[in-house]
Amino acid sequence: MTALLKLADVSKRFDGLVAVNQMKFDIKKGEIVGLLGPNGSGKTTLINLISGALSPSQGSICINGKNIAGKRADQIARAGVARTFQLVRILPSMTVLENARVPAAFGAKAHRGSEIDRIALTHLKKVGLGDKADMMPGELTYIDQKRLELARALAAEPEVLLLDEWLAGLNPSELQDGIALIKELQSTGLTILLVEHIMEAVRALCPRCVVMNAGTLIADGPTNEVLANPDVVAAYLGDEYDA
Amino acid sequence: MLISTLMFGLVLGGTYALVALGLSMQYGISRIMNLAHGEFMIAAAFCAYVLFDFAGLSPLVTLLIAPLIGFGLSWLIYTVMMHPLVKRAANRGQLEADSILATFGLLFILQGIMLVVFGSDFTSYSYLNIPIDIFGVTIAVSRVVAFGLSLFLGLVLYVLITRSRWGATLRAVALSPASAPLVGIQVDKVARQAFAIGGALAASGGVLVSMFVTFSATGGVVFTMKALIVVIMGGVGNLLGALIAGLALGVIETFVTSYFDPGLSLASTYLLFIIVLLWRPQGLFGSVRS
Amino acid sequence: MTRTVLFAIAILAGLAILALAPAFLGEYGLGFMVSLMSYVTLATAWAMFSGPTRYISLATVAFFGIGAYTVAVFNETLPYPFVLIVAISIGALLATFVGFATLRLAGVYFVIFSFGLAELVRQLITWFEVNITGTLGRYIFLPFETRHIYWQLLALAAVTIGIGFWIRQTRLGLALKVIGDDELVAAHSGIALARTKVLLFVLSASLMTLAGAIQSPRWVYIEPAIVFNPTISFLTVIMALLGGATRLWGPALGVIPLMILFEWLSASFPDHFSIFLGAMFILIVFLLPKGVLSAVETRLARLKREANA
Amino acid sequence: MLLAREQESEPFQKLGGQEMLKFTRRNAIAGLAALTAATSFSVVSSVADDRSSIKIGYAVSKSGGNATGAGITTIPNYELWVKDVNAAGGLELPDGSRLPLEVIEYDDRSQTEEVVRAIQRLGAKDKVDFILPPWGTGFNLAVAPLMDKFGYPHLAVTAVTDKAPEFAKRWNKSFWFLGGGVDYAEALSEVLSAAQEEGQINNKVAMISVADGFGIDLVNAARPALEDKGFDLAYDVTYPLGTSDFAAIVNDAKNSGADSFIAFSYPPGTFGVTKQAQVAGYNPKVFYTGVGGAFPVFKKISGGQQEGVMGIGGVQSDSKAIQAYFAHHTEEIGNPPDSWASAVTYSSLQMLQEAIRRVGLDRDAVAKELSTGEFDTIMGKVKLEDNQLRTLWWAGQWQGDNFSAIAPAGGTGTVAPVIPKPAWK
Repeated sequence: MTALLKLADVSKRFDGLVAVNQMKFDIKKGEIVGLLGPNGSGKTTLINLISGALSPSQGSICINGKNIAGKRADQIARAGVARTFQLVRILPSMTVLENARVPAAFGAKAHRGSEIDRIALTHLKKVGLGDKADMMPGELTYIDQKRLELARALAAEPEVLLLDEWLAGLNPSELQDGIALIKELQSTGLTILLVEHIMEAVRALCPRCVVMNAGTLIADGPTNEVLANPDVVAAYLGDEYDA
Repeated sequence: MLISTLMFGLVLGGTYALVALGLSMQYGISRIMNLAHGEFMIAAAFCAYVLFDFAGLSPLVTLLIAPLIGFGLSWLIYTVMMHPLVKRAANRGQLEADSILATFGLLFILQGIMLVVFGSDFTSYSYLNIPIDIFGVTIAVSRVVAFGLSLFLGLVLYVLITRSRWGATLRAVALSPASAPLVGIQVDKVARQAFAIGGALAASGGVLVSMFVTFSATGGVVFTMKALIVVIMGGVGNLLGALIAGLALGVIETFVTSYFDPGLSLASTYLLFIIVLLWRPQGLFGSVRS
Repeated sequence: MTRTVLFAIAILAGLAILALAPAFLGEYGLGFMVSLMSYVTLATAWAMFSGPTRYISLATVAFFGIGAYTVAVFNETLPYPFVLIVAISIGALLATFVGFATLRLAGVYFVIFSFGLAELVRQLITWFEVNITGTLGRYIFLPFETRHIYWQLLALAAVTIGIGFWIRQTRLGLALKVIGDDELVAAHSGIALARTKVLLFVLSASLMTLAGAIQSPRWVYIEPAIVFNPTISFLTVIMALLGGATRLWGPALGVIPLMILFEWLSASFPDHFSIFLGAMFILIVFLLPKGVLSAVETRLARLKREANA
Repeated sequence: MLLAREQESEPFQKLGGQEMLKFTRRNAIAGLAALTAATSFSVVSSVADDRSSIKIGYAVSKSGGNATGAGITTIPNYELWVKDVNAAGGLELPDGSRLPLEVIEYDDRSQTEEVVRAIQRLGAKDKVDFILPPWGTGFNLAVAPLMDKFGYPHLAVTAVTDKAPEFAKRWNKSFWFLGGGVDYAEALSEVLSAAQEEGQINNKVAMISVADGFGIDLVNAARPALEDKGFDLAYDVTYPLGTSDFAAIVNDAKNSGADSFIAFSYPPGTFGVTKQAQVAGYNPKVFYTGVGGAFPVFKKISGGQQEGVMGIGGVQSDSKAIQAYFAHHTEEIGNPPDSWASAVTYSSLQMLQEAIRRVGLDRDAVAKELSTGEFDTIMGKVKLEDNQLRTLWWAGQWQGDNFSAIAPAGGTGTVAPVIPKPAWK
């Protein structure tokens, strides 16, 4: 099976500072992969590179064999990459339904007319916001806002979903709901790259993990093996000591 | 020819720098884009004119008084008008929009008051309009004084801001108004100080400029425009940058006038400004915030 | 459905009444209506771009002036409709350039840029006229009475509001709303920021250019200092903001009270106009930051909630 | 629409000169007016019986960019005239009765659209008896069609345009008081040419001009006029409105080797150039400035060294009437008037006043009287030619405390120019 998402030699430098250094890994269709690493190791930068919020200084990022490196965010979104944000970003002046309509209208499929509403509502229902479609997002609870953001990413009907600490900040019972929700998404065949600090969630969701430290790939393999890797442990411990 | 053009340009540029210093303080540190900046200058210019013409007071004496009034008035304006806007603003963008509109209102009010008080006449007087020979180039003493003072004020402020403890708090506020309180800085107080100092600078600029420029109650916007161009070219909040950008602008204008066509001198200013904006929005010399 | 039909009928009836205005309004009233329609066009067109994107543009007069100036240059050599086409083309060309500038500039930088642009255009036209054509100051002798200009401006205002309405129904409108809320989300949702903004800016600027072109025969004599009067940009901004720049009818509703107020001020306090204008600005910023429409809606919503409780 | 324009323009191409003044393109209406003009006396006096005032309206720039110009030349004279008339018990009508003036004024905020609307308001809503013109060439042209439409005599004073003859025909109740660029330029070239023949100056001229309608009109007229007289334009540049620094320009003019320096400038430029010339020790034998040179404040700006500076305009400084006007203006307004358009403005109002005294409030009759009558004004006896004031002074020079007229040479009240100008101290 060929890789759906393929990163080769991807680097990002800011004024001489190397934030991402020659990252290289593949994700197959339907796979769910954890992207781990201590704070400041370049995970979010990598997500920004893949989604087009930043363009890489070098390297290639391919979706289905098509290089999207350096393309604009909207082009990449239409190529089938959707994302959530580390800090929740909802569209405050639009209703929950309208929030979800946006990617349905402008995403990969660019639906028209009533189809937009149908897609939006489908995904709202999927995340459990079916009955809150007419509310303003400001009125939602934190977890519901996170759900809305997820629904918005899903409504783009992406090939790859990038989740940037989507589970962070949830209480234990919400966390279980969240994990269940992602599991369900995976079961529909969606490919997911998941940045996460909560090891419980990583173990529960991701059979495979990629670990970064200081912008460099230090481990890539089955989750259990990776987490036992001495380099990974050192990186995390170092992080703990620093904190 | 070359040397005289350069000298004329530098002296003119000194005026531009002088005009811009106050705005650089106000926008760079207090984050208030004060569109009434030019009106402050005109008010100070009228002040100098009235004192000179009716009381025989030298503008150089007014130069000691006007900045104090400018400081006090700006302090008051910040407290009454700007502070509520700063407090209300959810983000920088909103504060910018609000402060632009509010100071725009201020512009019209000040202009209206000056129209009522001083009328609409072109005003001008002669003081220190005597020639001095520098490197074989004849220049008016008044302009040389303005040039020297803008250099002096610009450098003193630059040193204060980069070297002193007080300057460090100013920079902290300019860099990150949100996190400055974490290290015990009273952002509001610092911003008010910077705004008031900006007002004082505008007033001293107005007094100096009045010695050699013809002004009228409605002419403030010209100064504001020039100041904005210089501030943005020099880098917001970067006083040294403003100084250099001001001088550069003066030299460029004069060179266009002498070697190309005076008809394009102002156009060249705007063109340069637009190019700088598009090419390096952070200014030629970077802003304190970047 | 019936509501839509009723609404359409009401709009058409309103337009018809306005179109008949010359019959029952005197010369003075009609002159007032000309200004009113001109500013409704300008403010609505301004808000079309600046409302959703929150870019405060002071380039309004650059386009308005280009429209007027184009008519001044070509009114004797080209038939009127062609003059208008030429005007729109020049306005749209400049707007494309400004539109691309918005991709690099935001906030106060854009404000100053747009103001500087209007000045630059004025300086360049002046220089061109002085050095190339050797005529500064042009005449427009088109056989238009006030009512002809009024009808044209009424049509333009209607078209402008119509376009505003239409945009809101289309994907473009949705895209703009998203851009206004969060540009990053917009981009990651697949919205092409650059194309959307430039397209909209060009549209808005073309309407402004037309407004200037249509109104210019009223002034007979045109020179750059007259048609590139920055006050027009400022008034447009304040009118749109007063009504509410994010609403379709907001700008138009902002124009009416301000026009009446200005009319009263310039008659009752000819010496103190500036002071009142300044005070208006400050009052709007402090009391109606989101515009009249929004303030009224908030008030209504609160009353409703209180009634329900 | 194009067709309509042709039809409209046809009549006044066929008709010319005096004929034009009697018949307009609205022949029928004018004919009717002419008929009623004879009987207007009785009509007006009966109207006067049940009215308590005469309404005068005007819209001028009280704020915005034009406020400065309007505030020097136009507004003070309107106020002065209204004061004078009302102090005398009001405007005198043909029957000897007097009615006080009631003034309606608007601020046009320096916007053409506003001035157009203000005239519509004055004419259609306020229905004033007479409308005084706004300030500036552009604004006068903007209101001209409306004044014509409403039938008001239009005393376009502060409008300098070479097309005045054409406009006077186009709008037959419009009167043009300040000549055109050609008049000023040719008068100046006469002065210079005379001086050159006397051997007072060389044949080189340094000329600068402000880039707006006024400056360009003048400089375009001056170039051929000067070259005609054998002058060589050693330096000829145009600077933008808003230029504040003239160091480089004056330096270049100084290096041009010209004996004559001409600035077709506006007040900020006039003042700036003068100060810079003093600093640079630039002492051309002829130093001529545009608007502002004739302002009373010029004495102060030149540091009391105005002697010999030439400029646009000028007054008959030995005239008792002018002297009295200057004193009166200074007393009532607080500062003396400028020596160019101020006296013309006041004279135009005197003409209006006298015309009303002769024919009453009928506007057509007043317009006709203005066009054909002869009037005593502070500028002496004035009679319009083809609806234009031609007996103007085109150039003046500071001689002592007065800005005296020096052109047209040999004209009434002109003095001989002093060349070379004394050097700046």
